[in-house]
Amino acid sequence: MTELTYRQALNDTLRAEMARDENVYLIGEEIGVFEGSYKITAGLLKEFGPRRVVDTPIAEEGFTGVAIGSAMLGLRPVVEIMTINFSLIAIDQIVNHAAKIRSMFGGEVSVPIVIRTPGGGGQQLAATHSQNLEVWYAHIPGLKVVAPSNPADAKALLTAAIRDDDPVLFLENLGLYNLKGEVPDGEQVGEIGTAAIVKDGTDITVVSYSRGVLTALEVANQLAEEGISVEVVDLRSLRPLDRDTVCASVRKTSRAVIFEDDLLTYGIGAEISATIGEGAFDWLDAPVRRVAAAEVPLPYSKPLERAAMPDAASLTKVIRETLAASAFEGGQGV
Amino acid sequence: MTELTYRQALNDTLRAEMARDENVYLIGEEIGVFEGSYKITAGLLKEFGPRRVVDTPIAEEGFTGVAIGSAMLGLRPVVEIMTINFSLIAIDQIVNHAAKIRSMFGGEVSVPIVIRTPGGGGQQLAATHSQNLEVWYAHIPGLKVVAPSNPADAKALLTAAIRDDDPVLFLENLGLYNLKGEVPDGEQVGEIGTAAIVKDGTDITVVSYSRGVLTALEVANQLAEEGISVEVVDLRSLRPLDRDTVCASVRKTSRAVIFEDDLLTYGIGAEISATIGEGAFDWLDAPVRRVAAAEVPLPYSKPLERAAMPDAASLTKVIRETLAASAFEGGQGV
Amino acid sequence: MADTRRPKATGKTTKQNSVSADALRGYYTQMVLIREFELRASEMYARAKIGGYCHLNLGEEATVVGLMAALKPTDYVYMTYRDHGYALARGMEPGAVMAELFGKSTGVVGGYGGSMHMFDLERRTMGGYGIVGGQIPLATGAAFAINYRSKAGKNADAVMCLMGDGTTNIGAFHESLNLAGLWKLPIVYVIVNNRLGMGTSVEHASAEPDLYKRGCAYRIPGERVDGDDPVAVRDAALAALEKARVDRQPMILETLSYRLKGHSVVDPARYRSKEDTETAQENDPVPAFRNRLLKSGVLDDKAADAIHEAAEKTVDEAVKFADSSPDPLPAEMFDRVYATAVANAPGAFPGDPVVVAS
Amino acid sequence: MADTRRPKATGKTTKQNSVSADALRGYYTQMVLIREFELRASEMYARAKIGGYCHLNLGEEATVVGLMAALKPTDYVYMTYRDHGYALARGMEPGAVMAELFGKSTGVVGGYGGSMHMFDLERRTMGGYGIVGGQIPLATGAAFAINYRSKAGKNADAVMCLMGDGTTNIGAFHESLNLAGLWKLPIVYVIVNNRLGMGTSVEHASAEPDLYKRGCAYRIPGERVDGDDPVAVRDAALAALEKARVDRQPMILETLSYRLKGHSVVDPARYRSKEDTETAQENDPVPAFRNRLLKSGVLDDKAADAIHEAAEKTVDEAVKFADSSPDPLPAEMFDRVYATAVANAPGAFPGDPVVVAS
Ligand SMILES: Cc1ncc(C[n+]2csc(CCOP(=O)(O)OP(=O)(O)O)c2C)c(N)n1
Ligand SMILES: Cc1ncc(C[n+]2csc(CCOP(=O)(O)OP(=O)(O)O)c2C)c(N)n1
Ligand SMILES: [Mg+2]
Ligand SMILES: [Mg+2]
Repeated sequence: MTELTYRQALNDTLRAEMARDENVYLIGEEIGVFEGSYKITAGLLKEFGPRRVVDTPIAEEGFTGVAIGSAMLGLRPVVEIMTINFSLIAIDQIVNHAAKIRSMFGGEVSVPIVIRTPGGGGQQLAATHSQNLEVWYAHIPGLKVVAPSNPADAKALLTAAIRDDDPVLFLENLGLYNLKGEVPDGEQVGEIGTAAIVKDGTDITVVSYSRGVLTALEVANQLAEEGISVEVVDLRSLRPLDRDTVCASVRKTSRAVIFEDDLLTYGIGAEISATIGEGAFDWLDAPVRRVAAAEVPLPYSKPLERAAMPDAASLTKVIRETLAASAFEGGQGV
Repeated sequence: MTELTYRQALNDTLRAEMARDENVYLIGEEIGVFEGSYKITAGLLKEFGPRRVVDTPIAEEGFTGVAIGSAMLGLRPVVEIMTINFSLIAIDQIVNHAAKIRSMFGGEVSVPIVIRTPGGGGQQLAATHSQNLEVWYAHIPGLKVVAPSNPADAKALLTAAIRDDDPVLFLENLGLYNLKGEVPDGEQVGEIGTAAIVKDGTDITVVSYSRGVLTALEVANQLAEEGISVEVVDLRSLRPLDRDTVCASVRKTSRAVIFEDDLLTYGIGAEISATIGEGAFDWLDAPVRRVAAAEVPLPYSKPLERAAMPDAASLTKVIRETLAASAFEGGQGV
Repeated sequence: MADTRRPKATGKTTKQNSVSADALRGYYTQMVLIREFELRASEMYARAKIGGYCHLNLGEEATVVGLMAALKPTDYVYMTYRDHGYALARGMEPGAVMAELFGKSTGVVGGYGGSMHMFDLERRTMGGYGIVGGQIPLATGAAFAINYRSKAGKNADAVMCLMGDGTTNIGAFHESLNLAGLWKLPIVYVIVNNRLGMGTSVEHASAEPDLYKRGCAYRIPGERVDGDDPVAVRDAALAALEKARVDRQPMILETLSYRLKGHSVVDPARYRSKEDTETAQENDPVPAFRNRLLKSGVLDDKAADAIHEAAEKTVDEAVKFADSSPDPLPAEMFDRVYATAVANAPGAFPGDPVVVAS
Repeated sequence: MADTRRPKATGKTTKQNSVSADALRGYYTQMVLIREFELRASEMYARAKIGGYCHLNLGEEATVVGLMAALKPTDYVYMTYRDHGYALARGMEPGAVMAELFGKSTGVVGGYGGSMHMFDLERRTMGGYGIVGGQIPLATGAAFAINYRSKAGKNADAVMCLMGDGTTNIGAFHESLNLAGLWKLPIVYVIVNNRLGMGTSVEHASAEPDLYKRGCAYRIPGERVDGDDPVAVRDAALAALEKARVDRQPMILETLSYRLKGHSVVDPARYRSKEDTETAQENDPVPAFRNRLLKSGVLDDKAADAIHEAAEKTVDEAVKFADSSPDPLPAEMFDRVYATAVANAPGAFPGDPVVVAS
């Protein structure tokens, strides 16, 4: 075990995988000479040279498509899209091509590509630079979408993603890069498609992913001091979605709140709530509530940004309300 | 009242709005000389000339952005994107620009644009040409998204969309264009943001939108013969979403099934189910079930396409199962 | 305006003498096969054996055959949705191509792709693509992979990326060609200019309608060749491929031909002027090449007719094969979504429960 | 390689004699204001008064002032995220621009946009855009609207679309310029070539690094001008705008300057060579223009210092105004999402119930 930042865990993993497999290469804007907008690729150009660390022009559709095409010939590109907001320019290549090529061409070819990109708001980057669009990708069969919340998972899931023969969207978050955590040494290959119980509890389940898990754990620990036992489920993988782990937890606690940075309506939380509503219906003692972002293009002003984004206070409030809601009120409203 | 096809209702409405307001113009691929891939714009080039009916090169991002820019100066473009699958190329302009310009620029300018586009599968067009991506757009604040299921709504909502000062995504469906229905004569301005009860019922609520409503009504009418009373809610508007109408119906019937062409996980139905789970929790006698598409890139082969898409049979089956599920089984599973 | 009325070819590379009579007969044989195949596909569509969109190479046979003749079997080719002819010329079985149109399990991609998505990894025929321009970044990526792995040289691999005239106006064209120019990738971008994108003329779509010149923005040289002459096309493609292979210089090759029919089988092409339709028919490359071979003595009428009959027979058999082949099985539908097995992968059919309570 | 080392200007349109001493002083005054404003913005960022991304026009003052001087107040301009200087030169109040950086309700867009999103409808300054290339289709659309509504002529409106050198490689550039060329729209695309896109040089990003030539693919003429000379920039822009206005001929204008500092205020630009940084400093347009005006007698030292002091004072006041302005109110956050009121519009804050039972 070594304590590492999320950033360092990613950097180490990229280095290790590049050293292991000559077919692994990095491609994206400003990842080489500039060492990455968020320095995830720092030092790698010097170490591996410009053949393996490819700086591109500003052409997300072009270079993402190039990576996909090269993957069809057996290379294993790890693409950095500077933020998820810019992935919209490449989305035709990701969704209409990477995700479909294997099925559409009868399973003859695969597309072993990883697309790393940070999402989320909270840095005062305003409406076009603060989005959570992972639910779009999570909607698409043929893609795999992971969203690790801590350095150890970042390492294990990035390793798994690079070795996976399918296109994987690997969601990061600016607010996680400096997060420190214990990371097991040596090779770690995570399992895509599985959620984790990151804190056991008995009174209520909080489901989250990526940066949201931090807040969920913070709130859970705080409420523990009051004797409220919160179980925290970290989805880790948004596609495939580990419904069983979510439902098993709720069957145990009978109450659930979903916490996400994403916009509320049609967000990740909607699917989680629907899943619980179907898979744990008979166990539920209160409506499943969602704590998510206000539905506005995120404003630049700090007080507005804060008001629009979910936080520990709003999660705590909703947990309390959900615990207070008595089951089977019989028509008296929620 | 006149009986019209959905196609003719759209064509008539475009003509009427162009005649009414010189600022309204049409732009898109093959809408003029070719008269539209699906002939929605037939005759309009001849009638209004190339200034008002603008044929474009294959450049979805470019011409959609041009339309948005022209709307910032007060024109009222109606864009045709040939199918929703091609909107991925324009999505940065739609989501990062049209949807955000008003808020981000402090409310000083608006973007009165309509984007018409058909979605959905069922025509053996294979994986890249058969998608339901409306949930992506419905997720985005700043956009309005409507999805009329019949000729009368098509007329009323297209009129409203063109007169609305905000960007509206107007979802059509190849499977609806030949649908006939009574359409009120004269000017009809629909209300965006409201759902409709298209069939009253007492035993169970089926929620759907766009083409799915047809199947829902067909099934409801068939089950009526057996004495099963199905209420059908047509969402009509995906953003804003009329949660009250949905929940009011379920509070009446106590059971709900959602029927959609979309892929199941993270689809439109997820939000509807989550909404019902929160807004009608105490009234629900059975889990809310979703009937949606299988999660594969849609294959070309007809038998496979049929197997992957929801239909009257699968909806009927799930309605029966939901009616059979007894409430409050207390831990015995669904 | 484009200068397509002036002498068609820009290149100086045509060395038609070097072609053997056998090769010429071979080209003609392929052209006739494609013609027969496409006519039958149209008929089968009308008889509802084929569904979806169906775009034909009618009028482009010389281009198709000339281009494919220039490729080594080890070269990679990326196609558009108008791909039947290329699939045949690259050696896919006519029966398997027809079966794909019929959506059968014996089709080249098992009935999953249909008309627009012919693919054969072994033949390095990397797929037909239905999103206009979507293939261009992918093909550029294949060239990137070649460059990543191997050195330039006479025997190096190269990529050919096909696209239509209308496709040069989309952003992916620009981004891809810029990358190829910047990184010196071994790729030839072929613009199959049939003068129309659906109903839109080149002059209505491209501000620079001389499409072979559009590489100027990336320092990519371009040539234009008469797409009705399979030998000229082959020679121009060979020259361009050589530049790509040996110098890692990406190239543009524009072929000029006519679309004989509508955009797809369901398009009556009413927007086309009578004059335009006539010009297209006058330039039909199949009878033209036949006459040329007859005149030069490479073929006589009997041999030509035999080629025609053989093609008909091949197509008959392809239809029979397709018709008698089984449909793919819904139960296997989820099998090819992922290459690497993954926990909790979806496998539910419509109406199945989402969560099975334990 | 780009030929940026050769004589910088391609045009023959510079007629610097025609500029009055007053105008020259005015340009200098604006340049100094921008310089002072940007230095202060950098300082305020370090003091956490400003958040998010913050891109400065340091080194581009001559370009900014020259370009804006060429516009009529009725012309439209679309900007990038590097937009403070343009906002000031277009007449936005320095206090309101600084207040926007501070995220205050008195900012030009009420604190909703921040550094990257200056906007003023009245001044036809149509916004700074943070998505690289996102402004190009929009600006082209503004030109489309002008063309839709009014005739060409000396007094017709025109559009100026700003972009960086790195931006010419994105698909939106290609699609937009093709449309403008095809439809003959009144627009000037200005490529502000500061030699870098973040850390990437023009030669590493563009296969045709002589960016003014990239209009060749759309038959759009281009000129290159010394971006360190505000008068040359103004004259070249005037000439290009005239072509756009009168002939509806879209134009490219490339200005050459240097980025004095990092990409944004947080970028130490360690990737830059010492030589490169020195070249940038040697070419600093502000002292250069000052010296020129001193030499030609348009300014004396006292007058120049007075301009400097006035700018400092203006910026002091801007900061004071921004600092003392109120924050926008969360309660009003939903008000500007839609222009036309709509049923069931979202208005919930995080943690509010989604459905209120009746
Ligand atoms: C991105 C995208 N936009 C639009 C379409 C619809 N479409 C299919 S083919 C076509 C015309 C293409 O013309 P061209 O490139 O000349 O090729 P051709 O069909 O003539 O071979 C269009 C507009 C599409 N498939 N993809
Ligand atoms: C689509 C997109 N990709 C990437 C970025 C990140 N980014 C912001 S500015 C920039 C460099 C732009 O360079 P240039 O066009 O030369 O303008 P400059 O910053 O030099 O003014 C990049 C890559 C972005 N904002 N949008
Ligand atoms: Mg064509
Ligand atoms: Mg630059």
